[in-house]
Amino acid sequence: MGGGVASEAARAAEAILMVADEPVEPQLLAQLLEVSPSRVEELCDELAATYESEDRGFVLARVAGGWRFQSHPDLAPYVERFVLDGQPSRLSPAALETLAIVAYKQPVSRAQVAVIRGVNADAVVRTLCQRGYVEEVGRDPGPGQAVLYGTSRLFLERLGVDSLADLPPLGDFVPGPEVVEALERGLGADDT
Amino acid sequence: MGGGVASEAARAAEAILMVADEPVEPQLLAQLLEVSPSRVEELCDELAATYESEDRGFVLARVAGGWRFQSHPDLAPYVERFVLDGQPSRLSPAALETLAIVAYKQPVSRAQVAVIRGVNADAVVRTLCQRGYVEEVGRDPGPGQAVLYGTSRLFLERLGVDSLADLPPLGDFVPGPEVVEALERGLGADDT
Amino acid sequence: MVCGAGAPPAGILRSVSYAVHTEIFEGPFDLLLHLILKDEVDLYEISLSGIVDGFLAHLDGLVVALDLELTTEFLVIAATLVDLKARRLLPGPVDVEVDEELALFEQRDLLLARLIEAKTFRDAGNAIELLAQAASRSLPRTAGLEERFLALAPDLLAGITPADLHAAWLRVTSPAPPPPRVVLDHVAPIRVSVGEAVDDLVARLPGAGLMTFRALTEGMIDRMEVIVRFLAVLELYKQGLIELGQAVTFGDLEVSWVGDPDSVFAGVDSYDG
Repeated sequence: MGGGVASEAARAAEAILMVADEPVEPQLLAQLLEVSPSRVEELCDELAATYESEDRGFVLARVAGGWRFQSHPDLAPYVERFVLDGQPSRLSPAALETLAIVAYKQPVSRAQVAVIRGVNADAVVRTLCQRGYVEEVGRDPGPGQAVLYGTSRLFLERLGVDSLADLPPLGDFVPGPEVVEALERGLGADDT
Repeated sequence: MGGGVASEAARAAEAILMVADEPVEPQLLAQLLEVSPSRVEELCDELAATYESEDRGFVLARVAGGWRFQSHPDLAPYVERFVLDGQPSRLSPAALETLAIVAYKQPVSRAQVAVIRGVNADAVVRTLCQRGYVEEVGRDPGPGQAVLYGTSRLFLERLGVDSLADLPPLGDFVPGPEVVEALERGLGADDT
Repeated sequence: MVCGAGAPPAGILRSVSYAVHTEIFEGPFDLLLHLILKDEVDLYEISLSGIVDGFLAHLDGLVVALDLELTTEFLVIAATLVDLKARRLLPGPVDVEVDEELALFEQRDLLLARLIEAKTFRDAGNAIELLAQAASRSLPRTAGLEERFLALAPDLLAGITPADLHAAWLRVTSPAPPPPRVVLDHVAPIRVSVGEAVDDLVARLPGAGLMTFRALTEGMIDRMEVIVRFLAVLELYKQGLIELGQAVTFGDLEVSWVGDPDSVFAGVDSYDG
């Protein structure tokens, strides 16, 4: 890696790409790093070349108009084993409850799910999103603009129903007062 | 990185860790890579040292019982600009104190927390459960079968520590002699 | 927050305003720690009476929306403090009950131990926050599986029916079983309030001359009632409306009205227990 400025920008690019869930467009990187888009392309090309020459197990790839880290294609057999053996093969009861909340209360934020379930649901919602059963459907208009989630087409297909209207009806849900309050508030953070 | 086999295992570890969305336990890595858990620890330590010596913008960290990639703390200003969601809101002093009691006294019931704090702990414990830092870990075998609480894996992740053993010992926080003397004096203990 | 009619004289109002009113304390230990350790005061300037006054003053401020449990905890600690203060004000020949003395020291040691514990966990909580703050400078990678592996991932919904989903919804939204209730019907409710005790004293004391505390608590069986009556006496003393005296050490506490008969009492609201 070069010295000074280039190095700082390259390191910042690595940090951002590491935490990004989606490919990051060069324009956005350029803005965040305060360099030109063409400089971003150079930096990323250099990083990708470095990883390749060092024979790393990951690559920096140009995908869907942006840059992202991904596993090296050579190592797919290991990753496949991880997918098959290292991941849960069925929904836990807790995950199913979270999915039920999203299905029946959509659009709903993660904080609202946490209030209804009484426990944090971030990891479960993330997994459900990654598996494509749940997706972002909008933003809460209130302060904080929390992401709102709903169920996907895939969810309906896998469950074998045509539409949400085919799910068994709700019945009488009588939420506790703190749940009602949380739902009405729209919910940013809740501290006690 | 050495040659041959070591290199393949290290590369496979990098690939798997790149697609994992939570810390990966060494036992699982060992199984997937077909090496011993202690070899996994060596490999990961070596990888972490390599990234550090190369001044990368990411680190391989040992957190909550497993290994994960994360951004380098130096680059927080860039990463914060990139991440829209923002950090989870801060806990109130009451919530922090309760969290400390649960962390150091677990498994512990709400009643036990209330005795230490001198105030009812139900609302605070509920908040900590919703945040996912605290969870039910069992029931008191005695009469009443009170729910017992402990800290979660998310708690360790948020603190960036590998296990509860890595928390500073509680003894570090017992007030020093000057404070105890002040308390004694405050309660008129000196003129006995 | 003012009992009685009309504006109280400025002097009285001023005498009942305390700095501690401006802060909200999470329970009695929090308050007591604050009172004792505030401003890192010189150890040798801490006075028990100052602490007791501050504590009682804060009790005055805690008038509304206090749950029973919290109020009781405050009262018990206030009573212990007042006991300690009374003992300190009146040193002398030890012809008191040894048991009583020992019990008091035990209470004080217990209070001290709980204060140290509260301070320990408060500091541990601060350390946890510092750790979390340091850790928050790094964010984890959570991108997850690349698309090409998703097809391989087991279908988490395999075998799950709409009925299962509905059952999960009902499970999570059905009201929790009611918490076990302790039946208290056989326990006589305690209905005492410092405000009422103050009103009673204000009605009885002017013109009554010297009264003993014993006489003022005559007929009271419940310990809490006596404590509350004592708090009321202290409240009036604090406001300069009564004088307290004691002819002999550990003799009867004597109470006499010295306030302006027309002065309107200000400050105590009820904390029904």
